[in-house]
Amino acid sequence: MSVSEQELDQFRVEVSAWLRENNPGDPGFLLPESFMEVGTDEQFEYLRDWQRKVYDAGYLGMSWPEEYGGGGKPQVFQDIVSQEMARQRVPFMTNTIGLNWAGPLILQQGTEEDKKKYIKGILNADDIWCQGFSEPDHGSDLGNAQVKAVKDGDDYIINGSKIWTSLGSYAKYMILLARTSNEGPSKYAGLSFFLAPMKTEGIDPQPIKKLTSEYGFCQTFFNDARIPANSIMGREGEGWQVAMATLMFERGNVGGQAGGLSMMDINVNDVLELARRSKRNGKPALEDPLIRDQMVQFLIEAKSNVLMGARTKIPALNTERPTAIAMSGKLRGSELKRRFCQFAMSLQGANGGRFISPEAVDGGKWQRIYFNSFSATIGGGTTQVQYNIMGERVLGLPKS
Amino acid sequence: MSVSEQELDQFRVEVSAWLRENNPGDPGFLLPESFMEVGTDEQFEYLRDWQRKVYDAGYLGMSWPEEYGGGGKPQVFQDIVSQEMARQRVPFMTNTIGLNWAGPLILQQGTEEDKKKYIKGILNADDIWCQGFSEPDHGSDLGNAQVKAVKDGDDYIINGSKIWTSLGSYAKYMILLARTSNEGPSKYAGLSFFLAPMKTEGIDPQPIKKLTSEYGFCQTFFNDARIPANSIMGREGEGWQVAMATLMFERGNVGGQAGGLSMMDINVNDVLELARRSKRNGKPALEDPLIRDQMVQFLIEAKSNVLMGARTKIPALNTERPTAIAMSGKLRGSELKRRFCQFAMSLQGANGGRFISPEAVDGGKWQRIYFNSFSATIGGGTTQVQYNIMGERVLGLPKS
Amino acid sequence: MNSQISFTEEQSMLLDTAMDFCSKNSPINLVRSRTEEAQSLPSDLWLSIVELGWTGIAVPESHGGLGLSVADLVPVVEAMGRNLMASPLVWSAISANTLQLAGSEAQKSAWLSKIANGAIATMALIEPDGSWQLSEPLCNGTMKENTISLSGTKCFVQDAAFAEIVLVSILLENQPRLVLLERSAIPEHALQREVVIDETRRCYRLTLDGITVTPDQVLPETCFVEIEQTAMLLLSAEIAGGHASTLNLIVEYLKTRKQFDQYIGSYQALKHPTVDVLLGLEATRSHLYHAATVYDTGTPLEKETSLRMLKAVASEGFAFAGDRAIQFHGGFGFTYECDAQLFLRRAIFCQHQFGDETHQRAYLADTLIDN
Amino acid sequence: MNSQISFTEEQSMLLDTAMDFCSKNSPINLVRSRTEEAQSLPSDLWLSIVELGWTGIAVPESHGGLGLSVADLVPVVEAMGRNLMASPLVWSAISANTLQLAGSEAQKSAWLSKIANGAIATMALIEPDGSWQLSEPLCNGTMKENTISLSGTKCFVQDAAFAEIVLVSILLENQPRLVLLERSAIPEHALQREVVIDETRRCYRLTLDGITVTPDQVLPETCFVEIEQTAMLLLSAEIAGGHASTLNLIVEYLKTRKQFDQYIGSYQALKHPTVDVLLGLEATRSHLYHAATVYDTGTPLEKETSLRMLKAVASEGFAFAGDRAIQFHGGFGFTYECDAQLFLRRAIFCQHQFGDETHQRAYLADTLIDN
Repeated sequence: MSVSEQELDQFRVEVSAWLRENNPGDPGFLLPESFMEVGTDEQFEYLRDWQRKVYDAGYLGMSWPEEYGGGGKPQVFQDIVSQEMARQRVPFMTNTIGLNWAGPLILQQGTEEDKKKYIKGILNADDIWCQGFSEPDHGSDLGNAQVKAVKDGDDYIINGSKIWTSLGSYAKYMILLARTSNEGPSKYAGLSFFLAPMKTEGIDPQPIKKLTSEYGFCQTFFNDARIPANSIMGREGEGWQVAMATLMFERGNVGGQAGGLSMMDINVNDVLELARRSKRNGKPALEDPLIRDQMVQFLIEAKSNVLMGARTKIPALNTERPTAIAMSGKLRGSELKRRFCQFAMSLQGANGGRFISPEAVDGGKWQRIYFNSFSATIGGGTTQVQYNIMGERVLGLPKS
Repeated sequence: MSVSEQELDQFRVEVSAWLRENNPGDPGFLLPESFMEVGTDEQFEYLRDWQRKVYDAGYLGMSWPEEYGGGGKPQVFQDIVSQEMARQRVPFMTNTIGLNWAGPLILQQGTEEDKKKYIKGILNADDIWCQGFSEPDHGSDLGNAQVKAVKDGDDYIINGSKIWTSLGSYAKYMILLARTSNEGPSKYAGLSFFLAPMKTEGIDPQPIKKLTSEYGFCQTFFNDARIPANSIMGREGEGWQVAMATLMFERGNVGGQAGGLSMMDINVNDVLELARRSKRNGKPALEDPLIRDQMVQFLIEAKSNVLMGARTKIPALNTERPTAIAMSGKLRGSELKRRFCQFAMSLQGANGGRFISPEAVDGGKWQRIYFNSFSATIGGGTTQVQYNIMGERVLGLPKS
Repeated sequence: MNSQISFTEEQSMLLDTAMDFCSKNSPINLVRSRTEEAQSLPSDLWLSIVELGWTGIAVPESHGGLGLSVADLVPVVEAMGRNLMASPLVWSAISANTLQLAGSEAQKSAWLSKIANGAIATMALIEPDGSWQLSEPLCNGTMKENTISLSGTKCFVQDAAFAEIVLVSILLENQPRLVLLERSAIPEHALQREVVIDETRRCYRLTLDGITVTPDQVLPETCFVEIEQTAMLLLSAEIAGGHASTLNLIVEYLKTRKQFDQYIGSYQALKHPTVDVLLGLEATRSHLYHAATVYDTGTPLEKETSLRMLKAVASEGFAFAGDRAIQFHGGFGFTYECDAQLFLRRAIFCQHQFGDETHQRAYLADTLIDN
Repeated sequence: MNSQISFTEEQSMLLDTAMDFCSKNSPINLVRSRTEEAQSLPSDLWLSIVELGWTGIAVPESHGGLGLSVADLVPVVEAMGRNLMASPLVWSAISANTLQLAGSEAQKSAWLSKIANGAIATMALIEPDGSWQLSEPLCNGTMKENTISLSGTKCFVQDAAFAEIVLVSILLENQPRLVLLERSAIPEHALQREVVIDETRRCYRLTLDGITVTPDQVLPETCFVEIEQTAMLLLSAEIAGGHASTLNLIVEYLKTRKQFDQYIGSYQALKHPTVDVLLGLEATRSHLYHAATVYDTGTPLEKETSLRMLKAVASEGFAFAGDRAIQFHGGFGFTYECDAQLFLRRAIFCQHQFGDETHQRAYLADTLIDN
């Protein structure tokens, strides 16, 4: 289906106006920056309502099939919505796991029944999804997952625990990677993948208090929890392949997500904006040459990251180590963020010592983002592990 | 022998005056900063003459016994001389290995004959000494020395090679650590220590060109070189102990050195002095707040090092990790120097790109010191190895 | 340049006593539970501190104190910092010192012996703009018929709800001055608890509007330089202690936690930065005891230089240590349960009080380069 | 903000050709032996370069060139940088570009086609104070009866002894101007070889005292901004190439050298900083080809910003890479025989020409923050 430029321009105008009018505005409390940080009921309700409103207006899942609740339109419309949402900085779509990972997976690999059962609830936020991949003792080593699933009649009995389950307490379903066998040719062959109903006896998501003193993750315990055998996705022993397909969606390597903003993008321009309105010792912070220099260093570094992205699109300029830029993305982005948050606090003088409260600069957002920034320098392979991977896989250096 | 304060004050006045009058002044070429960097005959001759002059005036080896050529005076006199030499920044005493390591060792452990034979030549710079400890393939691992010494009648026959032999081409003697046996309870037990005459057939010091493009070290090759059996120090198999005693002198852990300045001390105050007379883009460098801040960072870091030294003298403030400060000294000092040299070059604008020549700032001294600074971040255990040692021996972390 | 460190037998004994007392009375589980209480420290523990004589260390003997210097509190505050013990001690001591230097005889007589005996005193210096320029308050005092009406807002007033007096900096007839507010003069609604990143601390916002004082409550002198210096010294002592414990926390985890079948401390990527944490600590403690030495014996320039260097080194080092402590604890470090966050929060708070490293270095540039 | 990178098929082919040519004609042993020669490059190799058309890339077709942009030289200069090939190409190109932008028709006609055909041209911009302010020369020109007498000293004039023309910046009637000096106008004693840290380069000091020119040798216009921008771009291309080879040198050593029975590349203390060297390279090359794109298509602000960012990132990254290359080669790195020093020397030279990172960032602050 081809769409005219004119039609798109008009659509953008329309979306933009709708967002301006329907932006739910300041809730009077500090909102989370992403679904991983939703820590209170009031935050959750606010965000769920907002997602539903966006869906009801027809601005979410626009490219998903109409028969399951999607919009059946070309992807480009959804992209325009996402861009406008980012531009206007409206709150994000909180059912992130459903919209971006579980949903596309079900559409790709699920049965007709699955699609009818799950898709609409993902879009209208009736059914919140969470993810059960990581485990307490081997966070980065997914293939080594130890949560057990034992077939028993029409059920699987699940035992063990998963960690870092965002929205665990609100979720209706979990995408769960569990071990159905300890035999087989490799540890990967013993894994299976489930769409597990969370409201099941023996499934107990326990909120984890984060270093920010907020909640936003759970450790989910499974004690002889019985989930229906037909909640399996793919066949027994194929869990690793399904999980890898999920990660392809998670990492944005393939399309198919429902779209919409999935987190608040905090970047160096926000820091610059903060710097512009900051005073140190009563004087505009940006009059201080040292602060100017640090600000410029961050702007350069952010620009480097953008330009590296642009260069990856030109194969002739990536002949030697074609994966270097892509593989270092998390490392570069997460460390930059951690450091620019430290800088943002340093702009605040004595107020750098505040925390989430009305008196704090921007409500304490910067202190909180700094603390939360460790989730990216630690989660999904720590920065130190990323350095190893870069050294070994990209530069070919010997293993540590 | 007690000395009155008055006598010492008078002595200081006298030395100070003598140095002012006899300071050999600018030779018209860039002098080395230490004996490790003596790279040309003219540098060597100039420095040898200067040492002789100082000795002849009675200002070197003042505390060494008179019967061997020393001054027979209390140590305090020599200390005053060394202080005044540093203060007036006169050139250093070039026979460093002899004056500070071999000399004290001979006085401590040598025979009467040894003392008569070697001491005076060390003091008047007639006999230059060098050191043969390190070997090309195991720089840091002294105990693993592989140069062979095989007893043959009244001689030992030496084979192998030593590296980083400073003044190797000018030296008359080498303190040599060599392997006389591959058996015994440990690798250390097979080592012996020699005062080897360098002007021996089969001993061939080959100058190594440094990254500065100067000379200043040799690799010394031994090809069936016959040295007299009585040049051994201690007994066969006792070489490790003798070497350790030497290192105690080298590291300044015990007194007994002949004294006098042994290297030019380049420190942050020299950098500050350079900054004061530097202009960047036509303006005084120290008007630039970024340069000021960097300068202050170096001044603080240097002060930290001084204060750490002061604190080690107070046991009550060093109860937890009493060796931390002493063991990190080389690491801290050498890395600081490398970095402040980079900063010193950055003060020079386009002239930062010059090298040793009259047109360069301070004759190119800063570029050269930067290059030479790697000898301390690499030699005697690289910075990276020092970090390991600190982590393991001071913090008790597991081995890498 | 003066690089002296002196540390007497008495100071050494005080350090031992304080280390012992604080580790016994401030184990980490109590540190955590105390964050939930109204006061930073239980009253009985404060009484023990008073009994140990610490509240009187810097009070003159004529007013019932030990007649020592504020710098003699350094070992005590370092020990408290080590155990994340929060208490009104530091600000009571700075207040006493301020009274001693700038107060009238009547003010000294009225309060110094009380403070020595455990009355809590504190100071209201900082304002909502977060400026570190103590001698440039924006809060105002307007004199009318022998009554001074105060206006404006102070913040980060530590332990104010429990203090018997608060010394407040204001602008009075365009001059920065200090006034002594007694508890009775502060209406309840004027104090509002503030949320600060260091949960062991109790900070309050003090709204001055509507509060009046009489001229005899104005301190006859000011001593903003000394207040800042004392604050930098004692805050840095607290930092040094916190830094030391952060290092221990990291080392302990690196020695016991395994990943990929190896103790994580065997990885150079963790080991070497931990050595940097150690070197930072050694630097901070050296600056600390040098500054404490110079505090009483040095020239004004030495005092100024040593204290600003200290605060710069200490702030930077502790913030780095706290940051790495989180990172090196991995997923556990991301939880509230891990003690690393307690130290990082403390580090960030202390870093931003009385000038961070950039601020201090800018001042140092003027003294070290231009003189 | 413009973040475009465009790289055509032609540019890609040029990069391949150049990489191939330079690696064949500038193996490291020849790089070393050429440091001993009078010229930076043997004449026959220069002729080959001329035959490849590189000297004509940025010369208009009307003057016998290819009529492309100076930015099209970037792949060539990067390839040269990779192989530490020194040549008069960069300064000939900048000179041609300057003539094209600021020269009279007569000057263009006289020289552009010659340069395209291999005549060496260079520029004398820097003076003994090392300032990077190109439009503020201290060298002077005094006009008297239709003759301009020059005075003052220029330095870092690259390949001057082999150049047929030198474009010199002077102050003429208080205005910064450029004059064209032909080889015949430069007495032999006026040129003196300078010692620079990068031994592959030939730099000369040019003493202007006693040299006279006629008014028609003065370029009618000036274009100091463009000269600086072109220099930053091509210097950074050279840096990017050098940085890439430094990384390869380190990686190769880390893979083959053993210590304590392990390949040293298995130690994280070497591995992780080597990854930083890689990340620096990826940043520099990305900025490089972005700046080359913007050079011809961007707004003046985009051009200025992209080039200063490029030079800052490139300078810092290469200097770091060179420094670490020495360190990671251990004792061998300390010798002249180890190639690491060749790269470190190149890095330091390039870092200090046309503004180091601090200099660039100060300018960037003005454009990025104040606009």
